Amino acid sequence: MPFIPHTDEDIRRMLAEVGVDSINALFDEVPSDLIDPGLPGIPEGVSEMEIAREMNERAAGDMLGPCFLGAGAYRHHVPAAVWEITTRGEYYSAYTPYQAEASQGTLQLIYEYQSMMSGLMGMDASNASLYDGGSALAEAVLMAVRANRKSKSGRILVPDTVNPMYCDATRTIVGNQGISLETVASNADTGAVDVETLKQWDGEDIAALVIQQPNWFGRLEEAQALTDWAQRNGALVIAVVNPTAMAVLTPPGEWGENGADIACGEGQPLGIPLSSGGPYFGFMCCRKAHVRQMPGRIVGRTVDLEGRTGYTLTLQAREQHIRRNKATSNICTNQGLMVTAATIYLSLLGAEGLERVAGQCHANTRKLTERLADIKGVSLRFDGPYFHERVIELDRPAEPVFQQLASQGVLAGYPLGRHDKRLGNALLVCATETVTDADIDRFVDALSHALAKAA
Amino acid sequence: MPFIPHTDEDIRRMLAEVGVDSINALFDEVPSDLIDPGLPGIPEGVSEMEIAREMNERAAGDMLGPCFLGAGAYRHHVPAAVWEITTRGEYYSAYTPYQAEASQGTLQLIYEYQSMMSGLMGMDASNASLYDGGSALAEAVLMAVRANRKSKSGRILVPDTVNPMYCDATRTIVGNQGISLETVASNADTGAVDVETLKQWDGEDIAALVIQQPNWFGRLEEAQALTDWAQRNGALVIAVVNPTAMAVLTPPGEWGENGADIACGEGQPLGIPLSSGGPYFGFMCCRKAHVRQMPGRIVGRTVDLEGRTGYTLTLQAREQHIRRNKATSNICTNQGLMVTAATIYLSLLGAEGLERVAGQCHANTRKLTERLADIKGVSLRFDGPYFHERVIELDRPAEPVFQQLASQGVLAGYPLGRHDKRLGNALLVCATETVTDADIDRFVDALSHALAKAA
Amino acid sequence: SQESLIFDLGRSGRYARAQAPAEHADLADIPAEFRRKQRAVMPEVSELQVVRHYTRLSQKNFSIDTNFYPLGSCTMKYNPRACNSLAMLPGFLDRHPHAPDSTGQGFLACLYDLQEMLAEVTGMKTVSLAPMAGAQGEFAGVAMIRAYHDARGDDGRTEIIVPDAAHGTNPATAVMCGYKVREIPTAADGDVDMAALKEAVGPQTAGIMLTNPSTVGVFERRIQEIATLVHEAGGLLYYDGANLNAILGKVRPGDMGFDVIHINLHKTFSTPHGGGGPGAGAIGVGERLLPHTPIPQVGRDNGQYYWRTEKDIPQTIGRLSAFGGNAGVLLRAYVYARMLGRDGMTRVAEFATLNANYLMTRLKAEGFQVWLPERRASHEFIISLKGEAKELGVTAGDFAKRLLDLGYHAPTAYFPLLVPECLLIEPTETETVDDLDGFVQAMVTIREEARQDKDFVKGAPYNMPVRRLDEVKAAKELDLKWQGEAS
Amino acid sequence: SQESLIFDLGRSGRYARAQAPAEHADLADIPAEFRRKQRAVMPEVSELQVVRHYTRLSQKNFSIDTNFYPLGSCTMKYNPRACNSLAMLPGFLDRHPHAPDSTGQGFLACLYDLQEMLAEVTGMKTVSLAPMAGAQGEFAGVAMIRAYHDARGDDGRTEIIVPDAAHGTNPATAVMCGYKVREIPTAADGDVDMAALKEAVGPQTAGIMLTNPSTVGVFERRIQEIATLVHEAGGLLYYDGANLNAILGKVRPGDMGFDVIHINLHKTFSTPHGGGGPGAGAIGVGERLLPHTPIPQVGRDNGQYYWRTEKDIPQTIGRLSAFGGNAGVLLRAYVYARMLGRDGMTRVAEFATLNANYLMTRLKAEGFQVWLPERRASHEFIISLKGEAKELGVTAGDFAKRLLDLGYHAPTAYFPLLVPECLLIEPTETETVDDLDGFVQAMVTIREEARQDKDFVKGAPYNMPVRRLDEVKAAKELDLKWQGEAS
Repeated sequence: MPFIPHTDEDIRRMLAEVGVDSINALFDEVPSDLIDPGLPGIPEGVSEMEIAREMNERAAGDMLGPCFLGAGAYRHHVPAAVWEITTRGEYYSAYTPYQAEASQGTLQLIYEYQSMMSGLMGMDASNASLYDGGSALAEAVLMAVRANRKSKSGRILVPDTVNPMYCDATRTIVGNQGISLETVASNADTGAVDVETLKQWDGEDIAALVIQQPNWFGRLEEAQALTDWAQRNGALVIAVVNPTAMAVLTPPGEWGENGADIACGEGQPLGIPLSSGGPYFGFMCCRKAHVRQMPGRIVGRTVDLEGRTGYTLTLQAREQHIRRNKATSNICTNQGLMVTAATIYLSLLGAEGLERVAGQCHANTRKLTERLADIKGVSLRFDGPYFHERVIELDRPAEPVFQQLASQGVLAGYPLGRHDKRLGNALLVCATETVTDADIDRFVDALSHALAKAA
Repeated sequence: MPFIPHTDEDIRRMLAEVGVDSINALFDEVPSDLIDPGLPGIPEGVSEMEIAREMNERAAGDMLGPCFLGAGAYRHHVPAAVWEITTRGEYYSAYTPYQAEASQGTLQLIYEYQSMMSGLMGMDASNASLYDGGSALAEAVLMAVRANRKSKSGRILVPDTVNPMYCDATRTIVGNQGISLETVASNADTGAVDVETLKQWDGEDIAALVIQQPNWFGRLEEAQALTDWAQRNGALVIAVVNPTAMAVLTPPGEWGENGADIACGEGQPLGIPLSSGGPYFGFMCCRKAHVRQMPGRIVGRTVDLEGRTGYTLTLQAREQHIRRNKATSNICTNQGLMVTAATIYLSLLGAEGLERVAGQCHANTRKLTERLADIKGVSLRFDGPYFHERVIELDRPAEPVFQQLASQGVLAGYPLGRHDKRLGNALLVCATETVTDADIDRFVDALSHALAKAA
Repeated sequence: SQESLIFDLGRSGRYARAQAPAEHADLADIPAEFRRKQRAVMPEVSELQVVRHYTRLSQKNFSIDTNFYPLGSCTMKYNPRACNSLAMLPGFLDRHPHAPDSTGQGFLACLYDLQEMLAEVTGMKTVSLAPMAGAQGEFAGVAMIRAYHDARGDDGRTEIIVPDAAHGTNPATAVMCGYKVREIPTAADGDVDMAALKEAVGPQTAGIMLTNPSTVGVFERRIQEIATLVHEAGGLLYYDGANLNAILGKVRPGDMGFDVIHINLHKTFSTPHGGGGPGAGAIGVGERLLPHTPIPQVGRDNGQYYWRTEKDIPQTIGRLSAFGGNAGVLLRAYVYARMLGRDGMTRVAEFATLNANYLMTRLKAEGFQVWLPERRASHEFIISLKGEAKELGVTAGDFAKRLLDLGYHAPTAYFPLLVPECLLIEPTETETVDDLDGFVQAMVTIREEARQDKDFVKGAPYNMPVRRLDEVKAAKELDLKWQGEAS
Repeated sequence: SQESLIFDLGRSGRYARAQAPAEHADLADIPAEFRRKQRAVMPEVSELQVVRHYTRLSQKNFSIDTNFYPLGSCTMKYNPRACNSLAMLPGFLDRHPHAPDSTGQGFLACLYDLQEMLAEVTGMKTVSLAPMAGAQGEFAGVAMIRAYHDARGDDGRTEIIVPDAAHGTNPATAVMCGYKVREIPTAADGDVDMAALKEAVGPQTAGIMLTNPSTVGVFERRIQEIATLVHEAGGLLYYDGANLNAILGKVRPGDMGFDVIHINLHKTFSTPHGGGGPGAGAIGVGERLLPHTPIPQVGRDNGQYYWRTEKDIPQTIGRLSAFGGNAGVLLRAYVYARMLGRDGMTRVAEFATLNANYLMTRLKAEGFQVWLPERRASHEFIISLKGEAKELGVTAGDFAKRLLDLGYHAPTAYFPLLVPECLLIEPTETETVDDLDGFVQAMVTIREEARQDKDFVKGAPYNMPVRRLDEVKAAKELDLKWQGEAS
């Protein structure tokens, strides 16, 4: 009986106390035609040793070489201290900190996390996390609709430069609440939104404009002008940003005259391993005025009976366990352990370290794309400033080239044709600080060879 | 400045307080011709990310297939809980528990370890570890010479069935103290010591007899009779045992009429990874009468000022930091963290679990050697009972076969010819509980192929 | 002792230098207008300071690894450490989510096998691992119910029926899916009030959300009758898997008649709660809802594993996140499920139930008022301290706080809402009978302390890092981030 | 709160079932006379019980990761976590020590590179990583000195000279190598008493064991003179590397004239102390002793790494353990050395020295009596509380215990033996100036407390898991193992 401590003697004693003859008797309220279905499709249990062997074999089979894939998840160096501490039992096996006195470790950590994220985003407040970047955008849209009391339309403007997976998730989540996502077409030459394009919505009732920075193509949007346009038109601004980038780029809190209203995004770059797609965490920050519309856990600092500083979950009246069908969201469990890791990561790096990481990522991507552009059959796709990710255009469809290079151990970027047929020849490439010159050489060689043959 | 927290401002403030202009001024007592040698042979520092990449590459290059090597170090399943807890900072980064009040965690753990090892060995007392099995035998020899007050000879009988590396280490360590190790030849057919052989020392002044169980060849010695012979002749008995085996074999405390005097050995099988040879730990237990002659740390249970139970290092008067040149040993730091792991390992397994592990190891080795013996060109070398390790004899020198199979990813046992030319064709093989039937098939196939060619 | 904020430990210019590139890269190609003007407010500390600070903070937490944690409805059982270490093998950790399926067969195989096992143990047709928490699983389930009716053009169904004892996520989820919530009462015997249910069910019923065993800790005996009633009215049944641990392998929601189920893998499959996540809310799908299964889902074809997308499930409700769900959590659940195996799963339910019934019996014998004393406890049960509140002046909340002092995490207090002064107690199968006895003794001790001096109990806790906190101040004078003040 | 013994948590028949084979193997081929009759006394507990027990116990320890730990002579600096995780990569962990060199080139390359770096930074000709702790390194060093004299037939050398302030291991080691110990005093200025040394040195001198900086925390200024003196008399110089952190990269023992040196990698190279090991006591060997280098040692030939054995070093003193030393510790040291690099090593010495001198200056300014106030501190220094003992009645030991209450691990007390009521304080380079200031404040606070109420200080500690322990009882009524009593 793995993980069950009961000895035969324990069982006898317990059954006697309860006054039944067998454990099965405890299930006598279950209709008899339902009980004990048998589970032929489930294999016999194995020991830890056996499953360890299997998992080691499976994991070893999955190993791979250099990674030039980004597109929403980034391979960064994760300091060893991050996960050695995060997986301490006291963080790993604790529940949501409802009993504040017995959870000051987690609570103070979240308060520190909120402070760091607010600082990084230049915003007033942060929550304690959402599931991931995609669902964070969905929550931000719902929040914007609640918070923008002047708007009744439920109309959200979403440029086509926003991560398409985020848009998909948002559509799934907000689709049944009378909200419409309207696409703003970007400039095909620059891969960014022209403020001019927005003029067609001048004077209309728009709840919010979404701005992703850097955008899906790695391009920098004119966030200042876009923000000003939106706020002048009564729309809130939802910023979707890469947190690493915020070490060097203008943070949402400083966009336009007043700053963005909500900032959200994917927290994975902050110390979370790629891990085949999760768990990551979504972050969300907002202006003070909107705090009570923010979904998810929020921790506040207060004092105890003796006047000592302490931390507690606060504004719980927004949440589902109190407010039920009037809650700001149905979110309950969020991504606590990921926040623990991110908090430790940010503490290690600080603003200075994060700047260096961001800078190195950008420099590596610049170096990479300059090298790639020298290959016959490769060009750079969009003009204008970018950050740490960039689109290259091949002389043939990108998807087969991507698959071919993957079989040679090189993850050659993201084939953008998956979401837009017009970009069928394009690859979104990224070289983080983990990429070496030798990695770049390998990519350049592999791509050169692949393109040397006739398309 | 990795790991150094000083900011420029900190440095200025500190230098001002000390009253010097520069850090170099703090070295003004060092003769000027010695200072700042420059270190051209040492490379520039690298970041954690860079060294992580290198270590991952180096470790990956070392990976290997099934292991039929034992010969003093055994691949057992190590439960994940063992090292996840052992590497907690509070164990990992603590010092030797001199300040008892601030070290109750480590001290209680050692007391529990002592209890477990005493129980496993059937002995009265245990110390808190020595370096490894080899140096533990050396310390046991020194201890026996001290403890056997009737003997003045410093003569120790060591059968040739004792691990030869242990004998080498012991010779190095005790060689300058007037102690002689005299070899007892084993029976060439059985690979074990005949009690008859010892008769040649009847009536002589012998300080101690060493008995390894199971012995270097995996064979079981007649420990009962050997012990009785030794003690009747005024010699102490030093048992060298595999702790896993003690779950199923008669423990030293029950050998002969009175039990062995000292039990020692290699603790690695108890939750310590193979790790290319270390760190492991040596264990040592003894009878109550000899406790004050035992080297190394010992923890005792006592009470505090308020009568509460507490734990502390005790009998420190034996040790070098108190007794200096009269100490029982120069040992200071031992293998604390390994003891932590072993204590957790033994707690998880308990007597029942350890019995199952030992049983499975033995059954696997039996299965393996029966399969191997069916191969043309392979025979079993020694008659008589064995435990979990066994000698096979090839029709040709074993060393080249071992190297050849290793290049195919199979560690085919230990070539005994390295220590005894007469065993040039012999391999000492072992199959622990981690070995699967598929692993055995692979070994059998590889060996069959290797021997199919003419020698 | 008080632990400074990490910010207060810092000094300008300090950071963990081993952790970042040695040099600043040139960013001149990014025009100044896009560049950050002022450094973000961040900690400025050394690596040792970080390690020490967060190690010390961790010690201020109760956790399964340090304390008995009988938090009702949360299934705080042992999280095997192997699940953690095996899910964090480099081959899994370093894999990019956009890497091709061909390079991740080991990873995908684990997920596929997990899907199969979960489908089998819940009696459902298929499983999607996409939802990232129980609440997202709930959302997916109700969204699928809506997609089902929509696909049939059955657009008059506007209501979701929810028992009054349900978890708060249930009504919140129904609203997120555009439904009105119709609450029905719990009968005196703990089961759903059938008369009220019959009255509530009708052509406007999209579905019903049930937890079984319910949040009052008993098995809903007329579940088959309920299923028939709802199905006949054209509605569907949603199973909230929060309490699945109570019946794992003993009874299957699919056999009860449920059309969709979410499974909190961080409860029943023992992945860590992590101080508030990440969870995983896998969805089990019955025949009716198969076309609407959320994506992605792992498929298998000719021995090759691959991600199924909208191409394979054109009527899917869609994607719930940017990638494929909380993969690392799913790997942990897979390892756990494999170690349990067929018999192990059934034993989870059996021993969780044994522990709960034993603890309930013992508390009852000590004079505590058990809610629904005539019923079997499932894996959890309720006691009401209404009597103690009235006679001694100490509330369920006071007991909860004093338990912390005695080394026990408090049970869930004041939920479900319909039981006054209640504690919802879930011991789980991984605790020993001795620890259960210790908990009983602690409850008796506190009652005795209250008899001697109720203010003493009301002042608890005393031995925690802080005493009771001023929550009103926390909510009124919002202090949500460090503002640069000295410590 | 008190933590039960693991044995007292057990019940007959319980164990962590996921951790052992499901079945009992048949052992009938082993005759009964060899088989154990009765099960060993062992804990009988579940996996959760084990995890909880040892997690809770761990919290009762002070450690570098939780507290400032200025333990003189022990160099309790930050142990980078990467050193741990990278040394525990599966490729290293699963490698059998008897596996052929050809399959372990990555592992051997790390050791080889470490040998090279250590030789360079100490100024020695070669390095052997075989010794498993400082004391074994010492043993190896003195054994090599003996082998050197023996090889030359110079058998009248019977004495090893050791300063009175030396670590206890020094005289103990000399005796293990069959030498008599000749103690020489420390002069008032903290250096070796040269007159006494000159008198002690002679044809009977096998060698001298020195720590430099010495255990009184100052650099031995006449080291070159000492080396010449001893060498001219035919003796050799042994360098005890306990204090190497103070001079790493700034001054090299080889340049001072030492013939052999041990390096406590668990001090200077920041491998963990582990609550008492494992350490590693690498040996640096000068020209004279090269033929006697202990085995095994890693060699390199044509780009291939291999273990050098007695075949390669026929006059070796031999092997010190069954295998090749504490490999995992060596990997940690290698990672650390690489992260430091050339400049980083030098900075270790510089900032360890800066911290010690700053702390010494601050304590002196607060009125504490610094031993050798006219000297520079090395990486550590001594204060004597003789004045406080006399005037206030509180001893160095009392200060040490009260420091625990205030969150500081006590410095080394009553060592070296020649300084009355002393504390030997080593802050290390990884602590911040703020933490040093905090320590000064704590010392001032304790002295003030003693002025108010000396018995209060003498009763410390109060906030630890236990108060002062009865060590006499511990030694007299030996209780060294659990005997089956109830808890």
